[in-house]
Amino acid sequence: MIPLWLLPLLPFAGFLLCGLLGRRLGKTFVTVCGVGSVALTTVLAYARLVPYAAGVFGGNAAPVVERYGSWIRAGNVAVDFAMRLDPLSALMLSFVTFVGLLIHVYSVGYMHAEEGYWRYFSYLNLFMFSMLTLVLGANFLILFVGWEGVGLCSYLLIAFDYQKESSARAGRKAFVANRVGDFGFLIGLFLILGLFGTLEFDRIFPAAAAAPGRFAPAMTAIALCLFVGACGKSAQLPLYVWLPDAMAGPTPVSALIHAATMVTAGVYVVARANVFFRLSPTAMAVVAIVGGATALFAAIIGTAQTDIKKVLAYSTISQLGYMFLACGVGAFVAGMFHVLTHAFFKALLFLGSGSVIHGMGGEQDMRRMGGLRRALPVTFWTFLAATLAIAGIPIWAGFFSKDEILGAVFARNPILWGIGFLAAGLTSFYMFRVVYLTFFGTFRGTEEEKRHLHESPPSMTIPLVILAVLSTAGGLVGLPALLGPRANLFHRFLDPIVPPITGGAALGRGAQVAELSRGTEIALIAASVGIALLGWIVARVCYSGDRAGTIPERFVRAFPGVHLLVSNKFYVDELYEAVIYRPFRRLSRMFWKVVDTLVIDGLINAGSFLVELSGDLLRFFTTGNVRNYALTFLLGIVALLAYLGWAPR
Amino acid sequence: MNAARLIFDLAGAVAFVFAAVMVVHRNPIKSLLAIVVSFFALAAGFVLLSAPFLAAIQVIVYAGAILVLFLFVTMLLNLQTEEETADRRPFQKLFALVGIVALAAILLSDVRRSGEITGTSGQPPATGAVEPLARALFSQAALPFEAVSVLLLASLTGAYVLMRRERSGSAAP
Amino acid sequence: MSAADWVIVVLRPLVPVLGAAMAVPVLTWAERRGAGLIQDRPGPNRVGFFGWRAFGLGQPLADALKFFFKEDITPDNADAFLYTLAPWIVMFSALVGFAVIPYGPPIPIAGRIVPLVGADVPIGALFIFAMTGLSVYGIVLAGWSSNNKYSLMGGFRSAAQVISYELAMTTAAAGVFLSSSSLRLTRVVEAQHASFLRWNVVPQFFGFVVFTIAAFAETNRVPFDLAEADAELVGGYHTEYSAFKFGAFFMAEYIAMTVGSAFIVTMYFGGWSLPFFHPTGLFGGLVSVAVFAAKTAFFLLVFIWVRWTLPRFRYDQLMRLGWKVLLPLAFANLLWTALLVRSGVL
Amino acid sequence: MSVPLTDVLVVSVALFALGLAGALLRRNAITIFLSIELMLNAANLAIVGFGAKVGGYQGQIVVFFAIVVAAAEAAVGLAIFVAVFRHHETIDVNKINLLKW
Repeated sequence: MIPLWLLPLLPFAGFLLCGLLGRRLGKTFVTVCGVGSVALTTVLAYARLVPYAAGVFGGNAAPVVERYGSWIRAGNVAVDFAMRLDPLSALMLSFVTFVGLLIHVYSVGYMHAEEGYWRYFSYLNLFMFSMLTLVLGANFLILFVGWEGVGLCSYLLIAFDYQKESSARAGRKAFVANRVGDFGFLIGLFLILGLFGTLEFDRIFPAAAAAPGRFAPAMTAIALCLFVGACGKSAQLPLYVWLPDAMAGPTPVSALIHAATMVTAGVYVVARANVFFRLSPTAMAVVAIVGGATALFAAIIGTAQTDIKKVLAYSTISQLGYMFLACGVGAFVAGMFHVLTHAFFKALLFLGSGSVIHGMGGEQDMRRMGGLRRALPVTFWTFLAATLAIAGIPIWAGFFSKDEILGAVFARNPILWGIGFLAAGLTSFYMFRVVYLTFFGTFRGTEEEKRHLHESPPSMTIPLVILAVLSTAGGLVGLPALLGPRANLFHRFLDPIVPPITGGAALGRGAQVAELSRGTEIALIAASVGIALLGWIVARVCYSGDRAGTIPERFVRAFPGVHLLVSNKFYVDELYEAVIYRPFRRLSRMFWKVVDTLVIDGLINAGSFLVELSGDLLRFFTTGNVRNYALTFLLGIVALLAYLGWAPR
Repeated sequence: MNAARLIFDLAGAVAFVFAAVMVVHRNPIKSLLAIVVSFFALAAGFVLLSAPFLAAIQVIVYAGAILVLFLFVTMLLNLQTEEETADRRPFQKLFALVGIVALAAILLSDVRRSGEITGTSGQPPATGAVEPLARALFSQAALPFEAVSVLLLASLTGAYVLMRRERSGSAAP
Repeated sequence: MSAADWVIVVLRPLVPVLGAAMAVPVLTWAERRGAGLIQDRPGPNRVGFFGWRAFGLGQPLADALKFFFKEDITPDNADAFLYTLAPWIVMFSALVGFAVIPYGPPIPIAGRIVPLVGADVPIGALFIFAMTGLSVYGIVLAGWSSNNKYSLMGGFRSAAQVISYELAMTTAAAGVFLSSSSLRLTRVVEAQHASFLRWNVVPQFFGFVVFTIAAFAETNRVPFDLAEADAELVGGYHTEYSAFKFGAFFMAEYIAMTVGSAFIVTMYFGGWSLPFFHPTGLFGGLVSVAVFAAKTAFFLLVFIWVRWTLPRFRYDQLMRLGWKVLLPLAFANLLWTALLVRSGVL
Repeated sequence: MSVPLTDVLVVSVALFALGLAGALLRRNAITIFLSIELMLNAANLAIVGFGAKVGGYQGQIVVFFAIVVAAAEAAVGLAIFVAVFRHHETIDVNKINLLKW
């Protein structure tokens, strides 16, 4: 039996080796250590996972908790070093290690010319350590350690090119936005600690589930606090602003951290704490509304971006919105399913875009691309597979997960479904827009770029192919319920830990996921397939063929305001700047100039002035003449004796 | 008026007179000799207070060693009569005199109450017996005795270091 | 107290002091004759009494007359008061030491038991140390007040020497006090009464050696006469002195010799006592005094013998001997004595 | 036959006042030092007087240690004087103000 602690510690060892020795020992060493540690982790993780999954399907889904010792023992509060393997963490573990490994391999090719190769891999390994800690932690504190660790790695990797001002700014922005979320998360943890006296999953969740009446009032606060943290980490409204900027980091980082793994940590936490969320209809509603709004909002912005990675970033935000939408209507399993499929196709999209950028020599603007499918065939076909998956075309992975979410949402609230439905169409549109702009038509870049165009090395294309296969076939683990009650392996795996919502106890109006009729379900599937195809066709019309680009141009001319608004991302950054940054800055300035300089410094200066003044006065007694000193001494003694003599005894 | 008191008062008077000479005399060597006499008188006073050992120590250590050292240094530095320089701090004298008079007055006013003191710790010392003193010194006060021996060593070293630059014939006592 | 008592009280210290003073002329003669003997020359042998030469015994009287009648010079820039005071300090400190040395056993006189000691004070030995220590003042002041650099240097040398050797001397003496468990000199003598083996010179031979050498040094005599080393300092502290003031220094030296000898005898050679011979009564007392005088005389002869035999130390040799040889030896002796006392041998 | 404590204390106070006067009014460092020694002796006298009145040897032991400490103090103090004199060619305390600001 492989101990769970070994899984995070292997990448940590890789981090130490690469970070401390990598610079001197060269790239081969870094490659071996950085990739090898993650490969070993993956192998060991699967060696542990496969028997466990078999056990779960065999009906034994009891979580495994390994305790290694005590961390905090203070009064009633107790926190252990403990790791937990249950279906939820097993799911996360499976794709975090696997996708992580693929991206490590991909990075070997992508980063080969990079100066900070050793630094990159040490950060990446540290990220793997943190992510595995987050996933495997058996209590909220261990989880929080991983949570902060991935935040740190995210910051380090976004600002990897730290000599570039924009990268450094983006890193800072990500860090600060995450701080806001983490603050809420931390308050949530304190509330849990105050309420339960512990942070262990296997004690708080059963306790909350056992006495819903007792804990329900506090649950709204706890759940919303946790959700604030999730919003920061998973880039939801209103804290999403950091994720588009995070594209300043290397593309494999975007794939790994800002698409496949870290940003889904928020969804993971919500699913992990599903017991809490279920107890609070308010929190659930907030989650659903925020998720839906984000999904649509980000999709709209995505349609007007010209930077290939920015499109993908908004796409990620939008898809994360879907996941929260699912969680918000109680379809936690569907949300996690989307996490899984999204991990495959979004990682693939990013890696594909990375391959494109690699081939273009660093160019990211789609307006300067075009017709790349002949130069980059593997990239094109894999990218296309991922696009089909995200667009929700049947057979591909995204279809199953998105369809399940939309079905669940429809059962809960048709308005939310409408939002999700619209977002699905937009997703299909902007993704095919990317495909057409990038791979079809004629090349719009410079001659030099054209000569430079080349397919990526095998270390990059092999992960692409593997991910393409998974994006295509990965959805089969979650076949729709209408193919039979036991067809959905995914539900069978996760239901023990995230039981489906039955009855209307928790949800306000008694809406129930499983109660859709077959007819409604088929209709919903047809509708979502239809809107996906519609988006594809619109994109085809707008961006392909002889008249490519004329329709969007006409649209822009007709509605200049809309275009301006969307292409400038609804001016959210500017809004934040005006509403938050500037007042905050002014306040800080006030604190600096008035409170600090005048009041605090003034007090200190006044104190020192008093000391100086008294020193100036007293130094007349410091004559340097011992007889004067002796005289002072004598007068003091006389005074003392006089006091003692006259004082009442 | 018994004989011991008479002799003591006489010795006290001698001590006082020569101490006054010491304070007043402008020649440091004469001052020094005056205080030697004063200390001799004090030693006589010690004898009358049943402390003959202290009297001997007073003469041997104070007069015989410490003041010889003073004499040495005074001669070594060849200090002559104190020259008259204008005192820049005229209040020094005034305040000093006031302070001294006040202190003496306070102390003398307390001397009147000295009769309240009565013997508490057993037998008064047998006149002149040195043995019990030695016994007390080396048993009760053994620790301070060792401590002052360390102090002496330290001061010896300190004095040596301070004086080292020049080879003078003097050695610390 | 009757008149007889008063007489006895006054006479008890006066007898030894006067005795010591009277011994001075004889000593000066003995010294010269001894020097002559050692250096194989006659020495003073002419001055006699009315034609009777008497081995030159008249010489001291002639010298005394000479001191009285020579011109008494006080240098112009000397500090007249201190210059005059100095020799008498030396004289006083030498003489007064005798007041506490027991020179005989208690004897019956006129129905009273009179102890033959000037004053049997409990700190007798310390008294002698205190008084001999005082002689430093005389010498230093003489040197300083003469306003003569040779004098001053002599004074300094003397002071440093006396202070240095006093340490070794008192430390050696501490062994004696340890074995007799008293500072009272009559007790010291009584403790050595029993046998020759109890004479302190036997168990504390090195103490005796240290004590004797230190006593020599205290008297500023050859080989420790650096304070007046005539080859280097003309005459040291008494360069400027003449006539009777010089005579005072001269006499003080011999008195100090006598006190030193008597002190050595008291400390290490049983004082007035003779083992196995304990005469009693007035006669016994007188015999004891004679024994004491004889022992003292022997050491006086040793003083003279050493003076005319050994060369003078160099100053650094003197200091090295005092601090690096005698003082450690004295401490070793003290430890040894403590061991003996602890083990019950003494 | 004993000395009354009052006499002892009066002598002690008188000597102490004299020493104080010397320490405060004289300018020669040696004289000042001597005055301090005088004050020390005045205190010693008072302690011995109290000791004789109270009985026991405590007072004498205290004074014994006081004298030893005085010896140490004198050795170091005089060494300082010599060192100061080497630098300043004087030990007039009015001319030595090393402790000045």
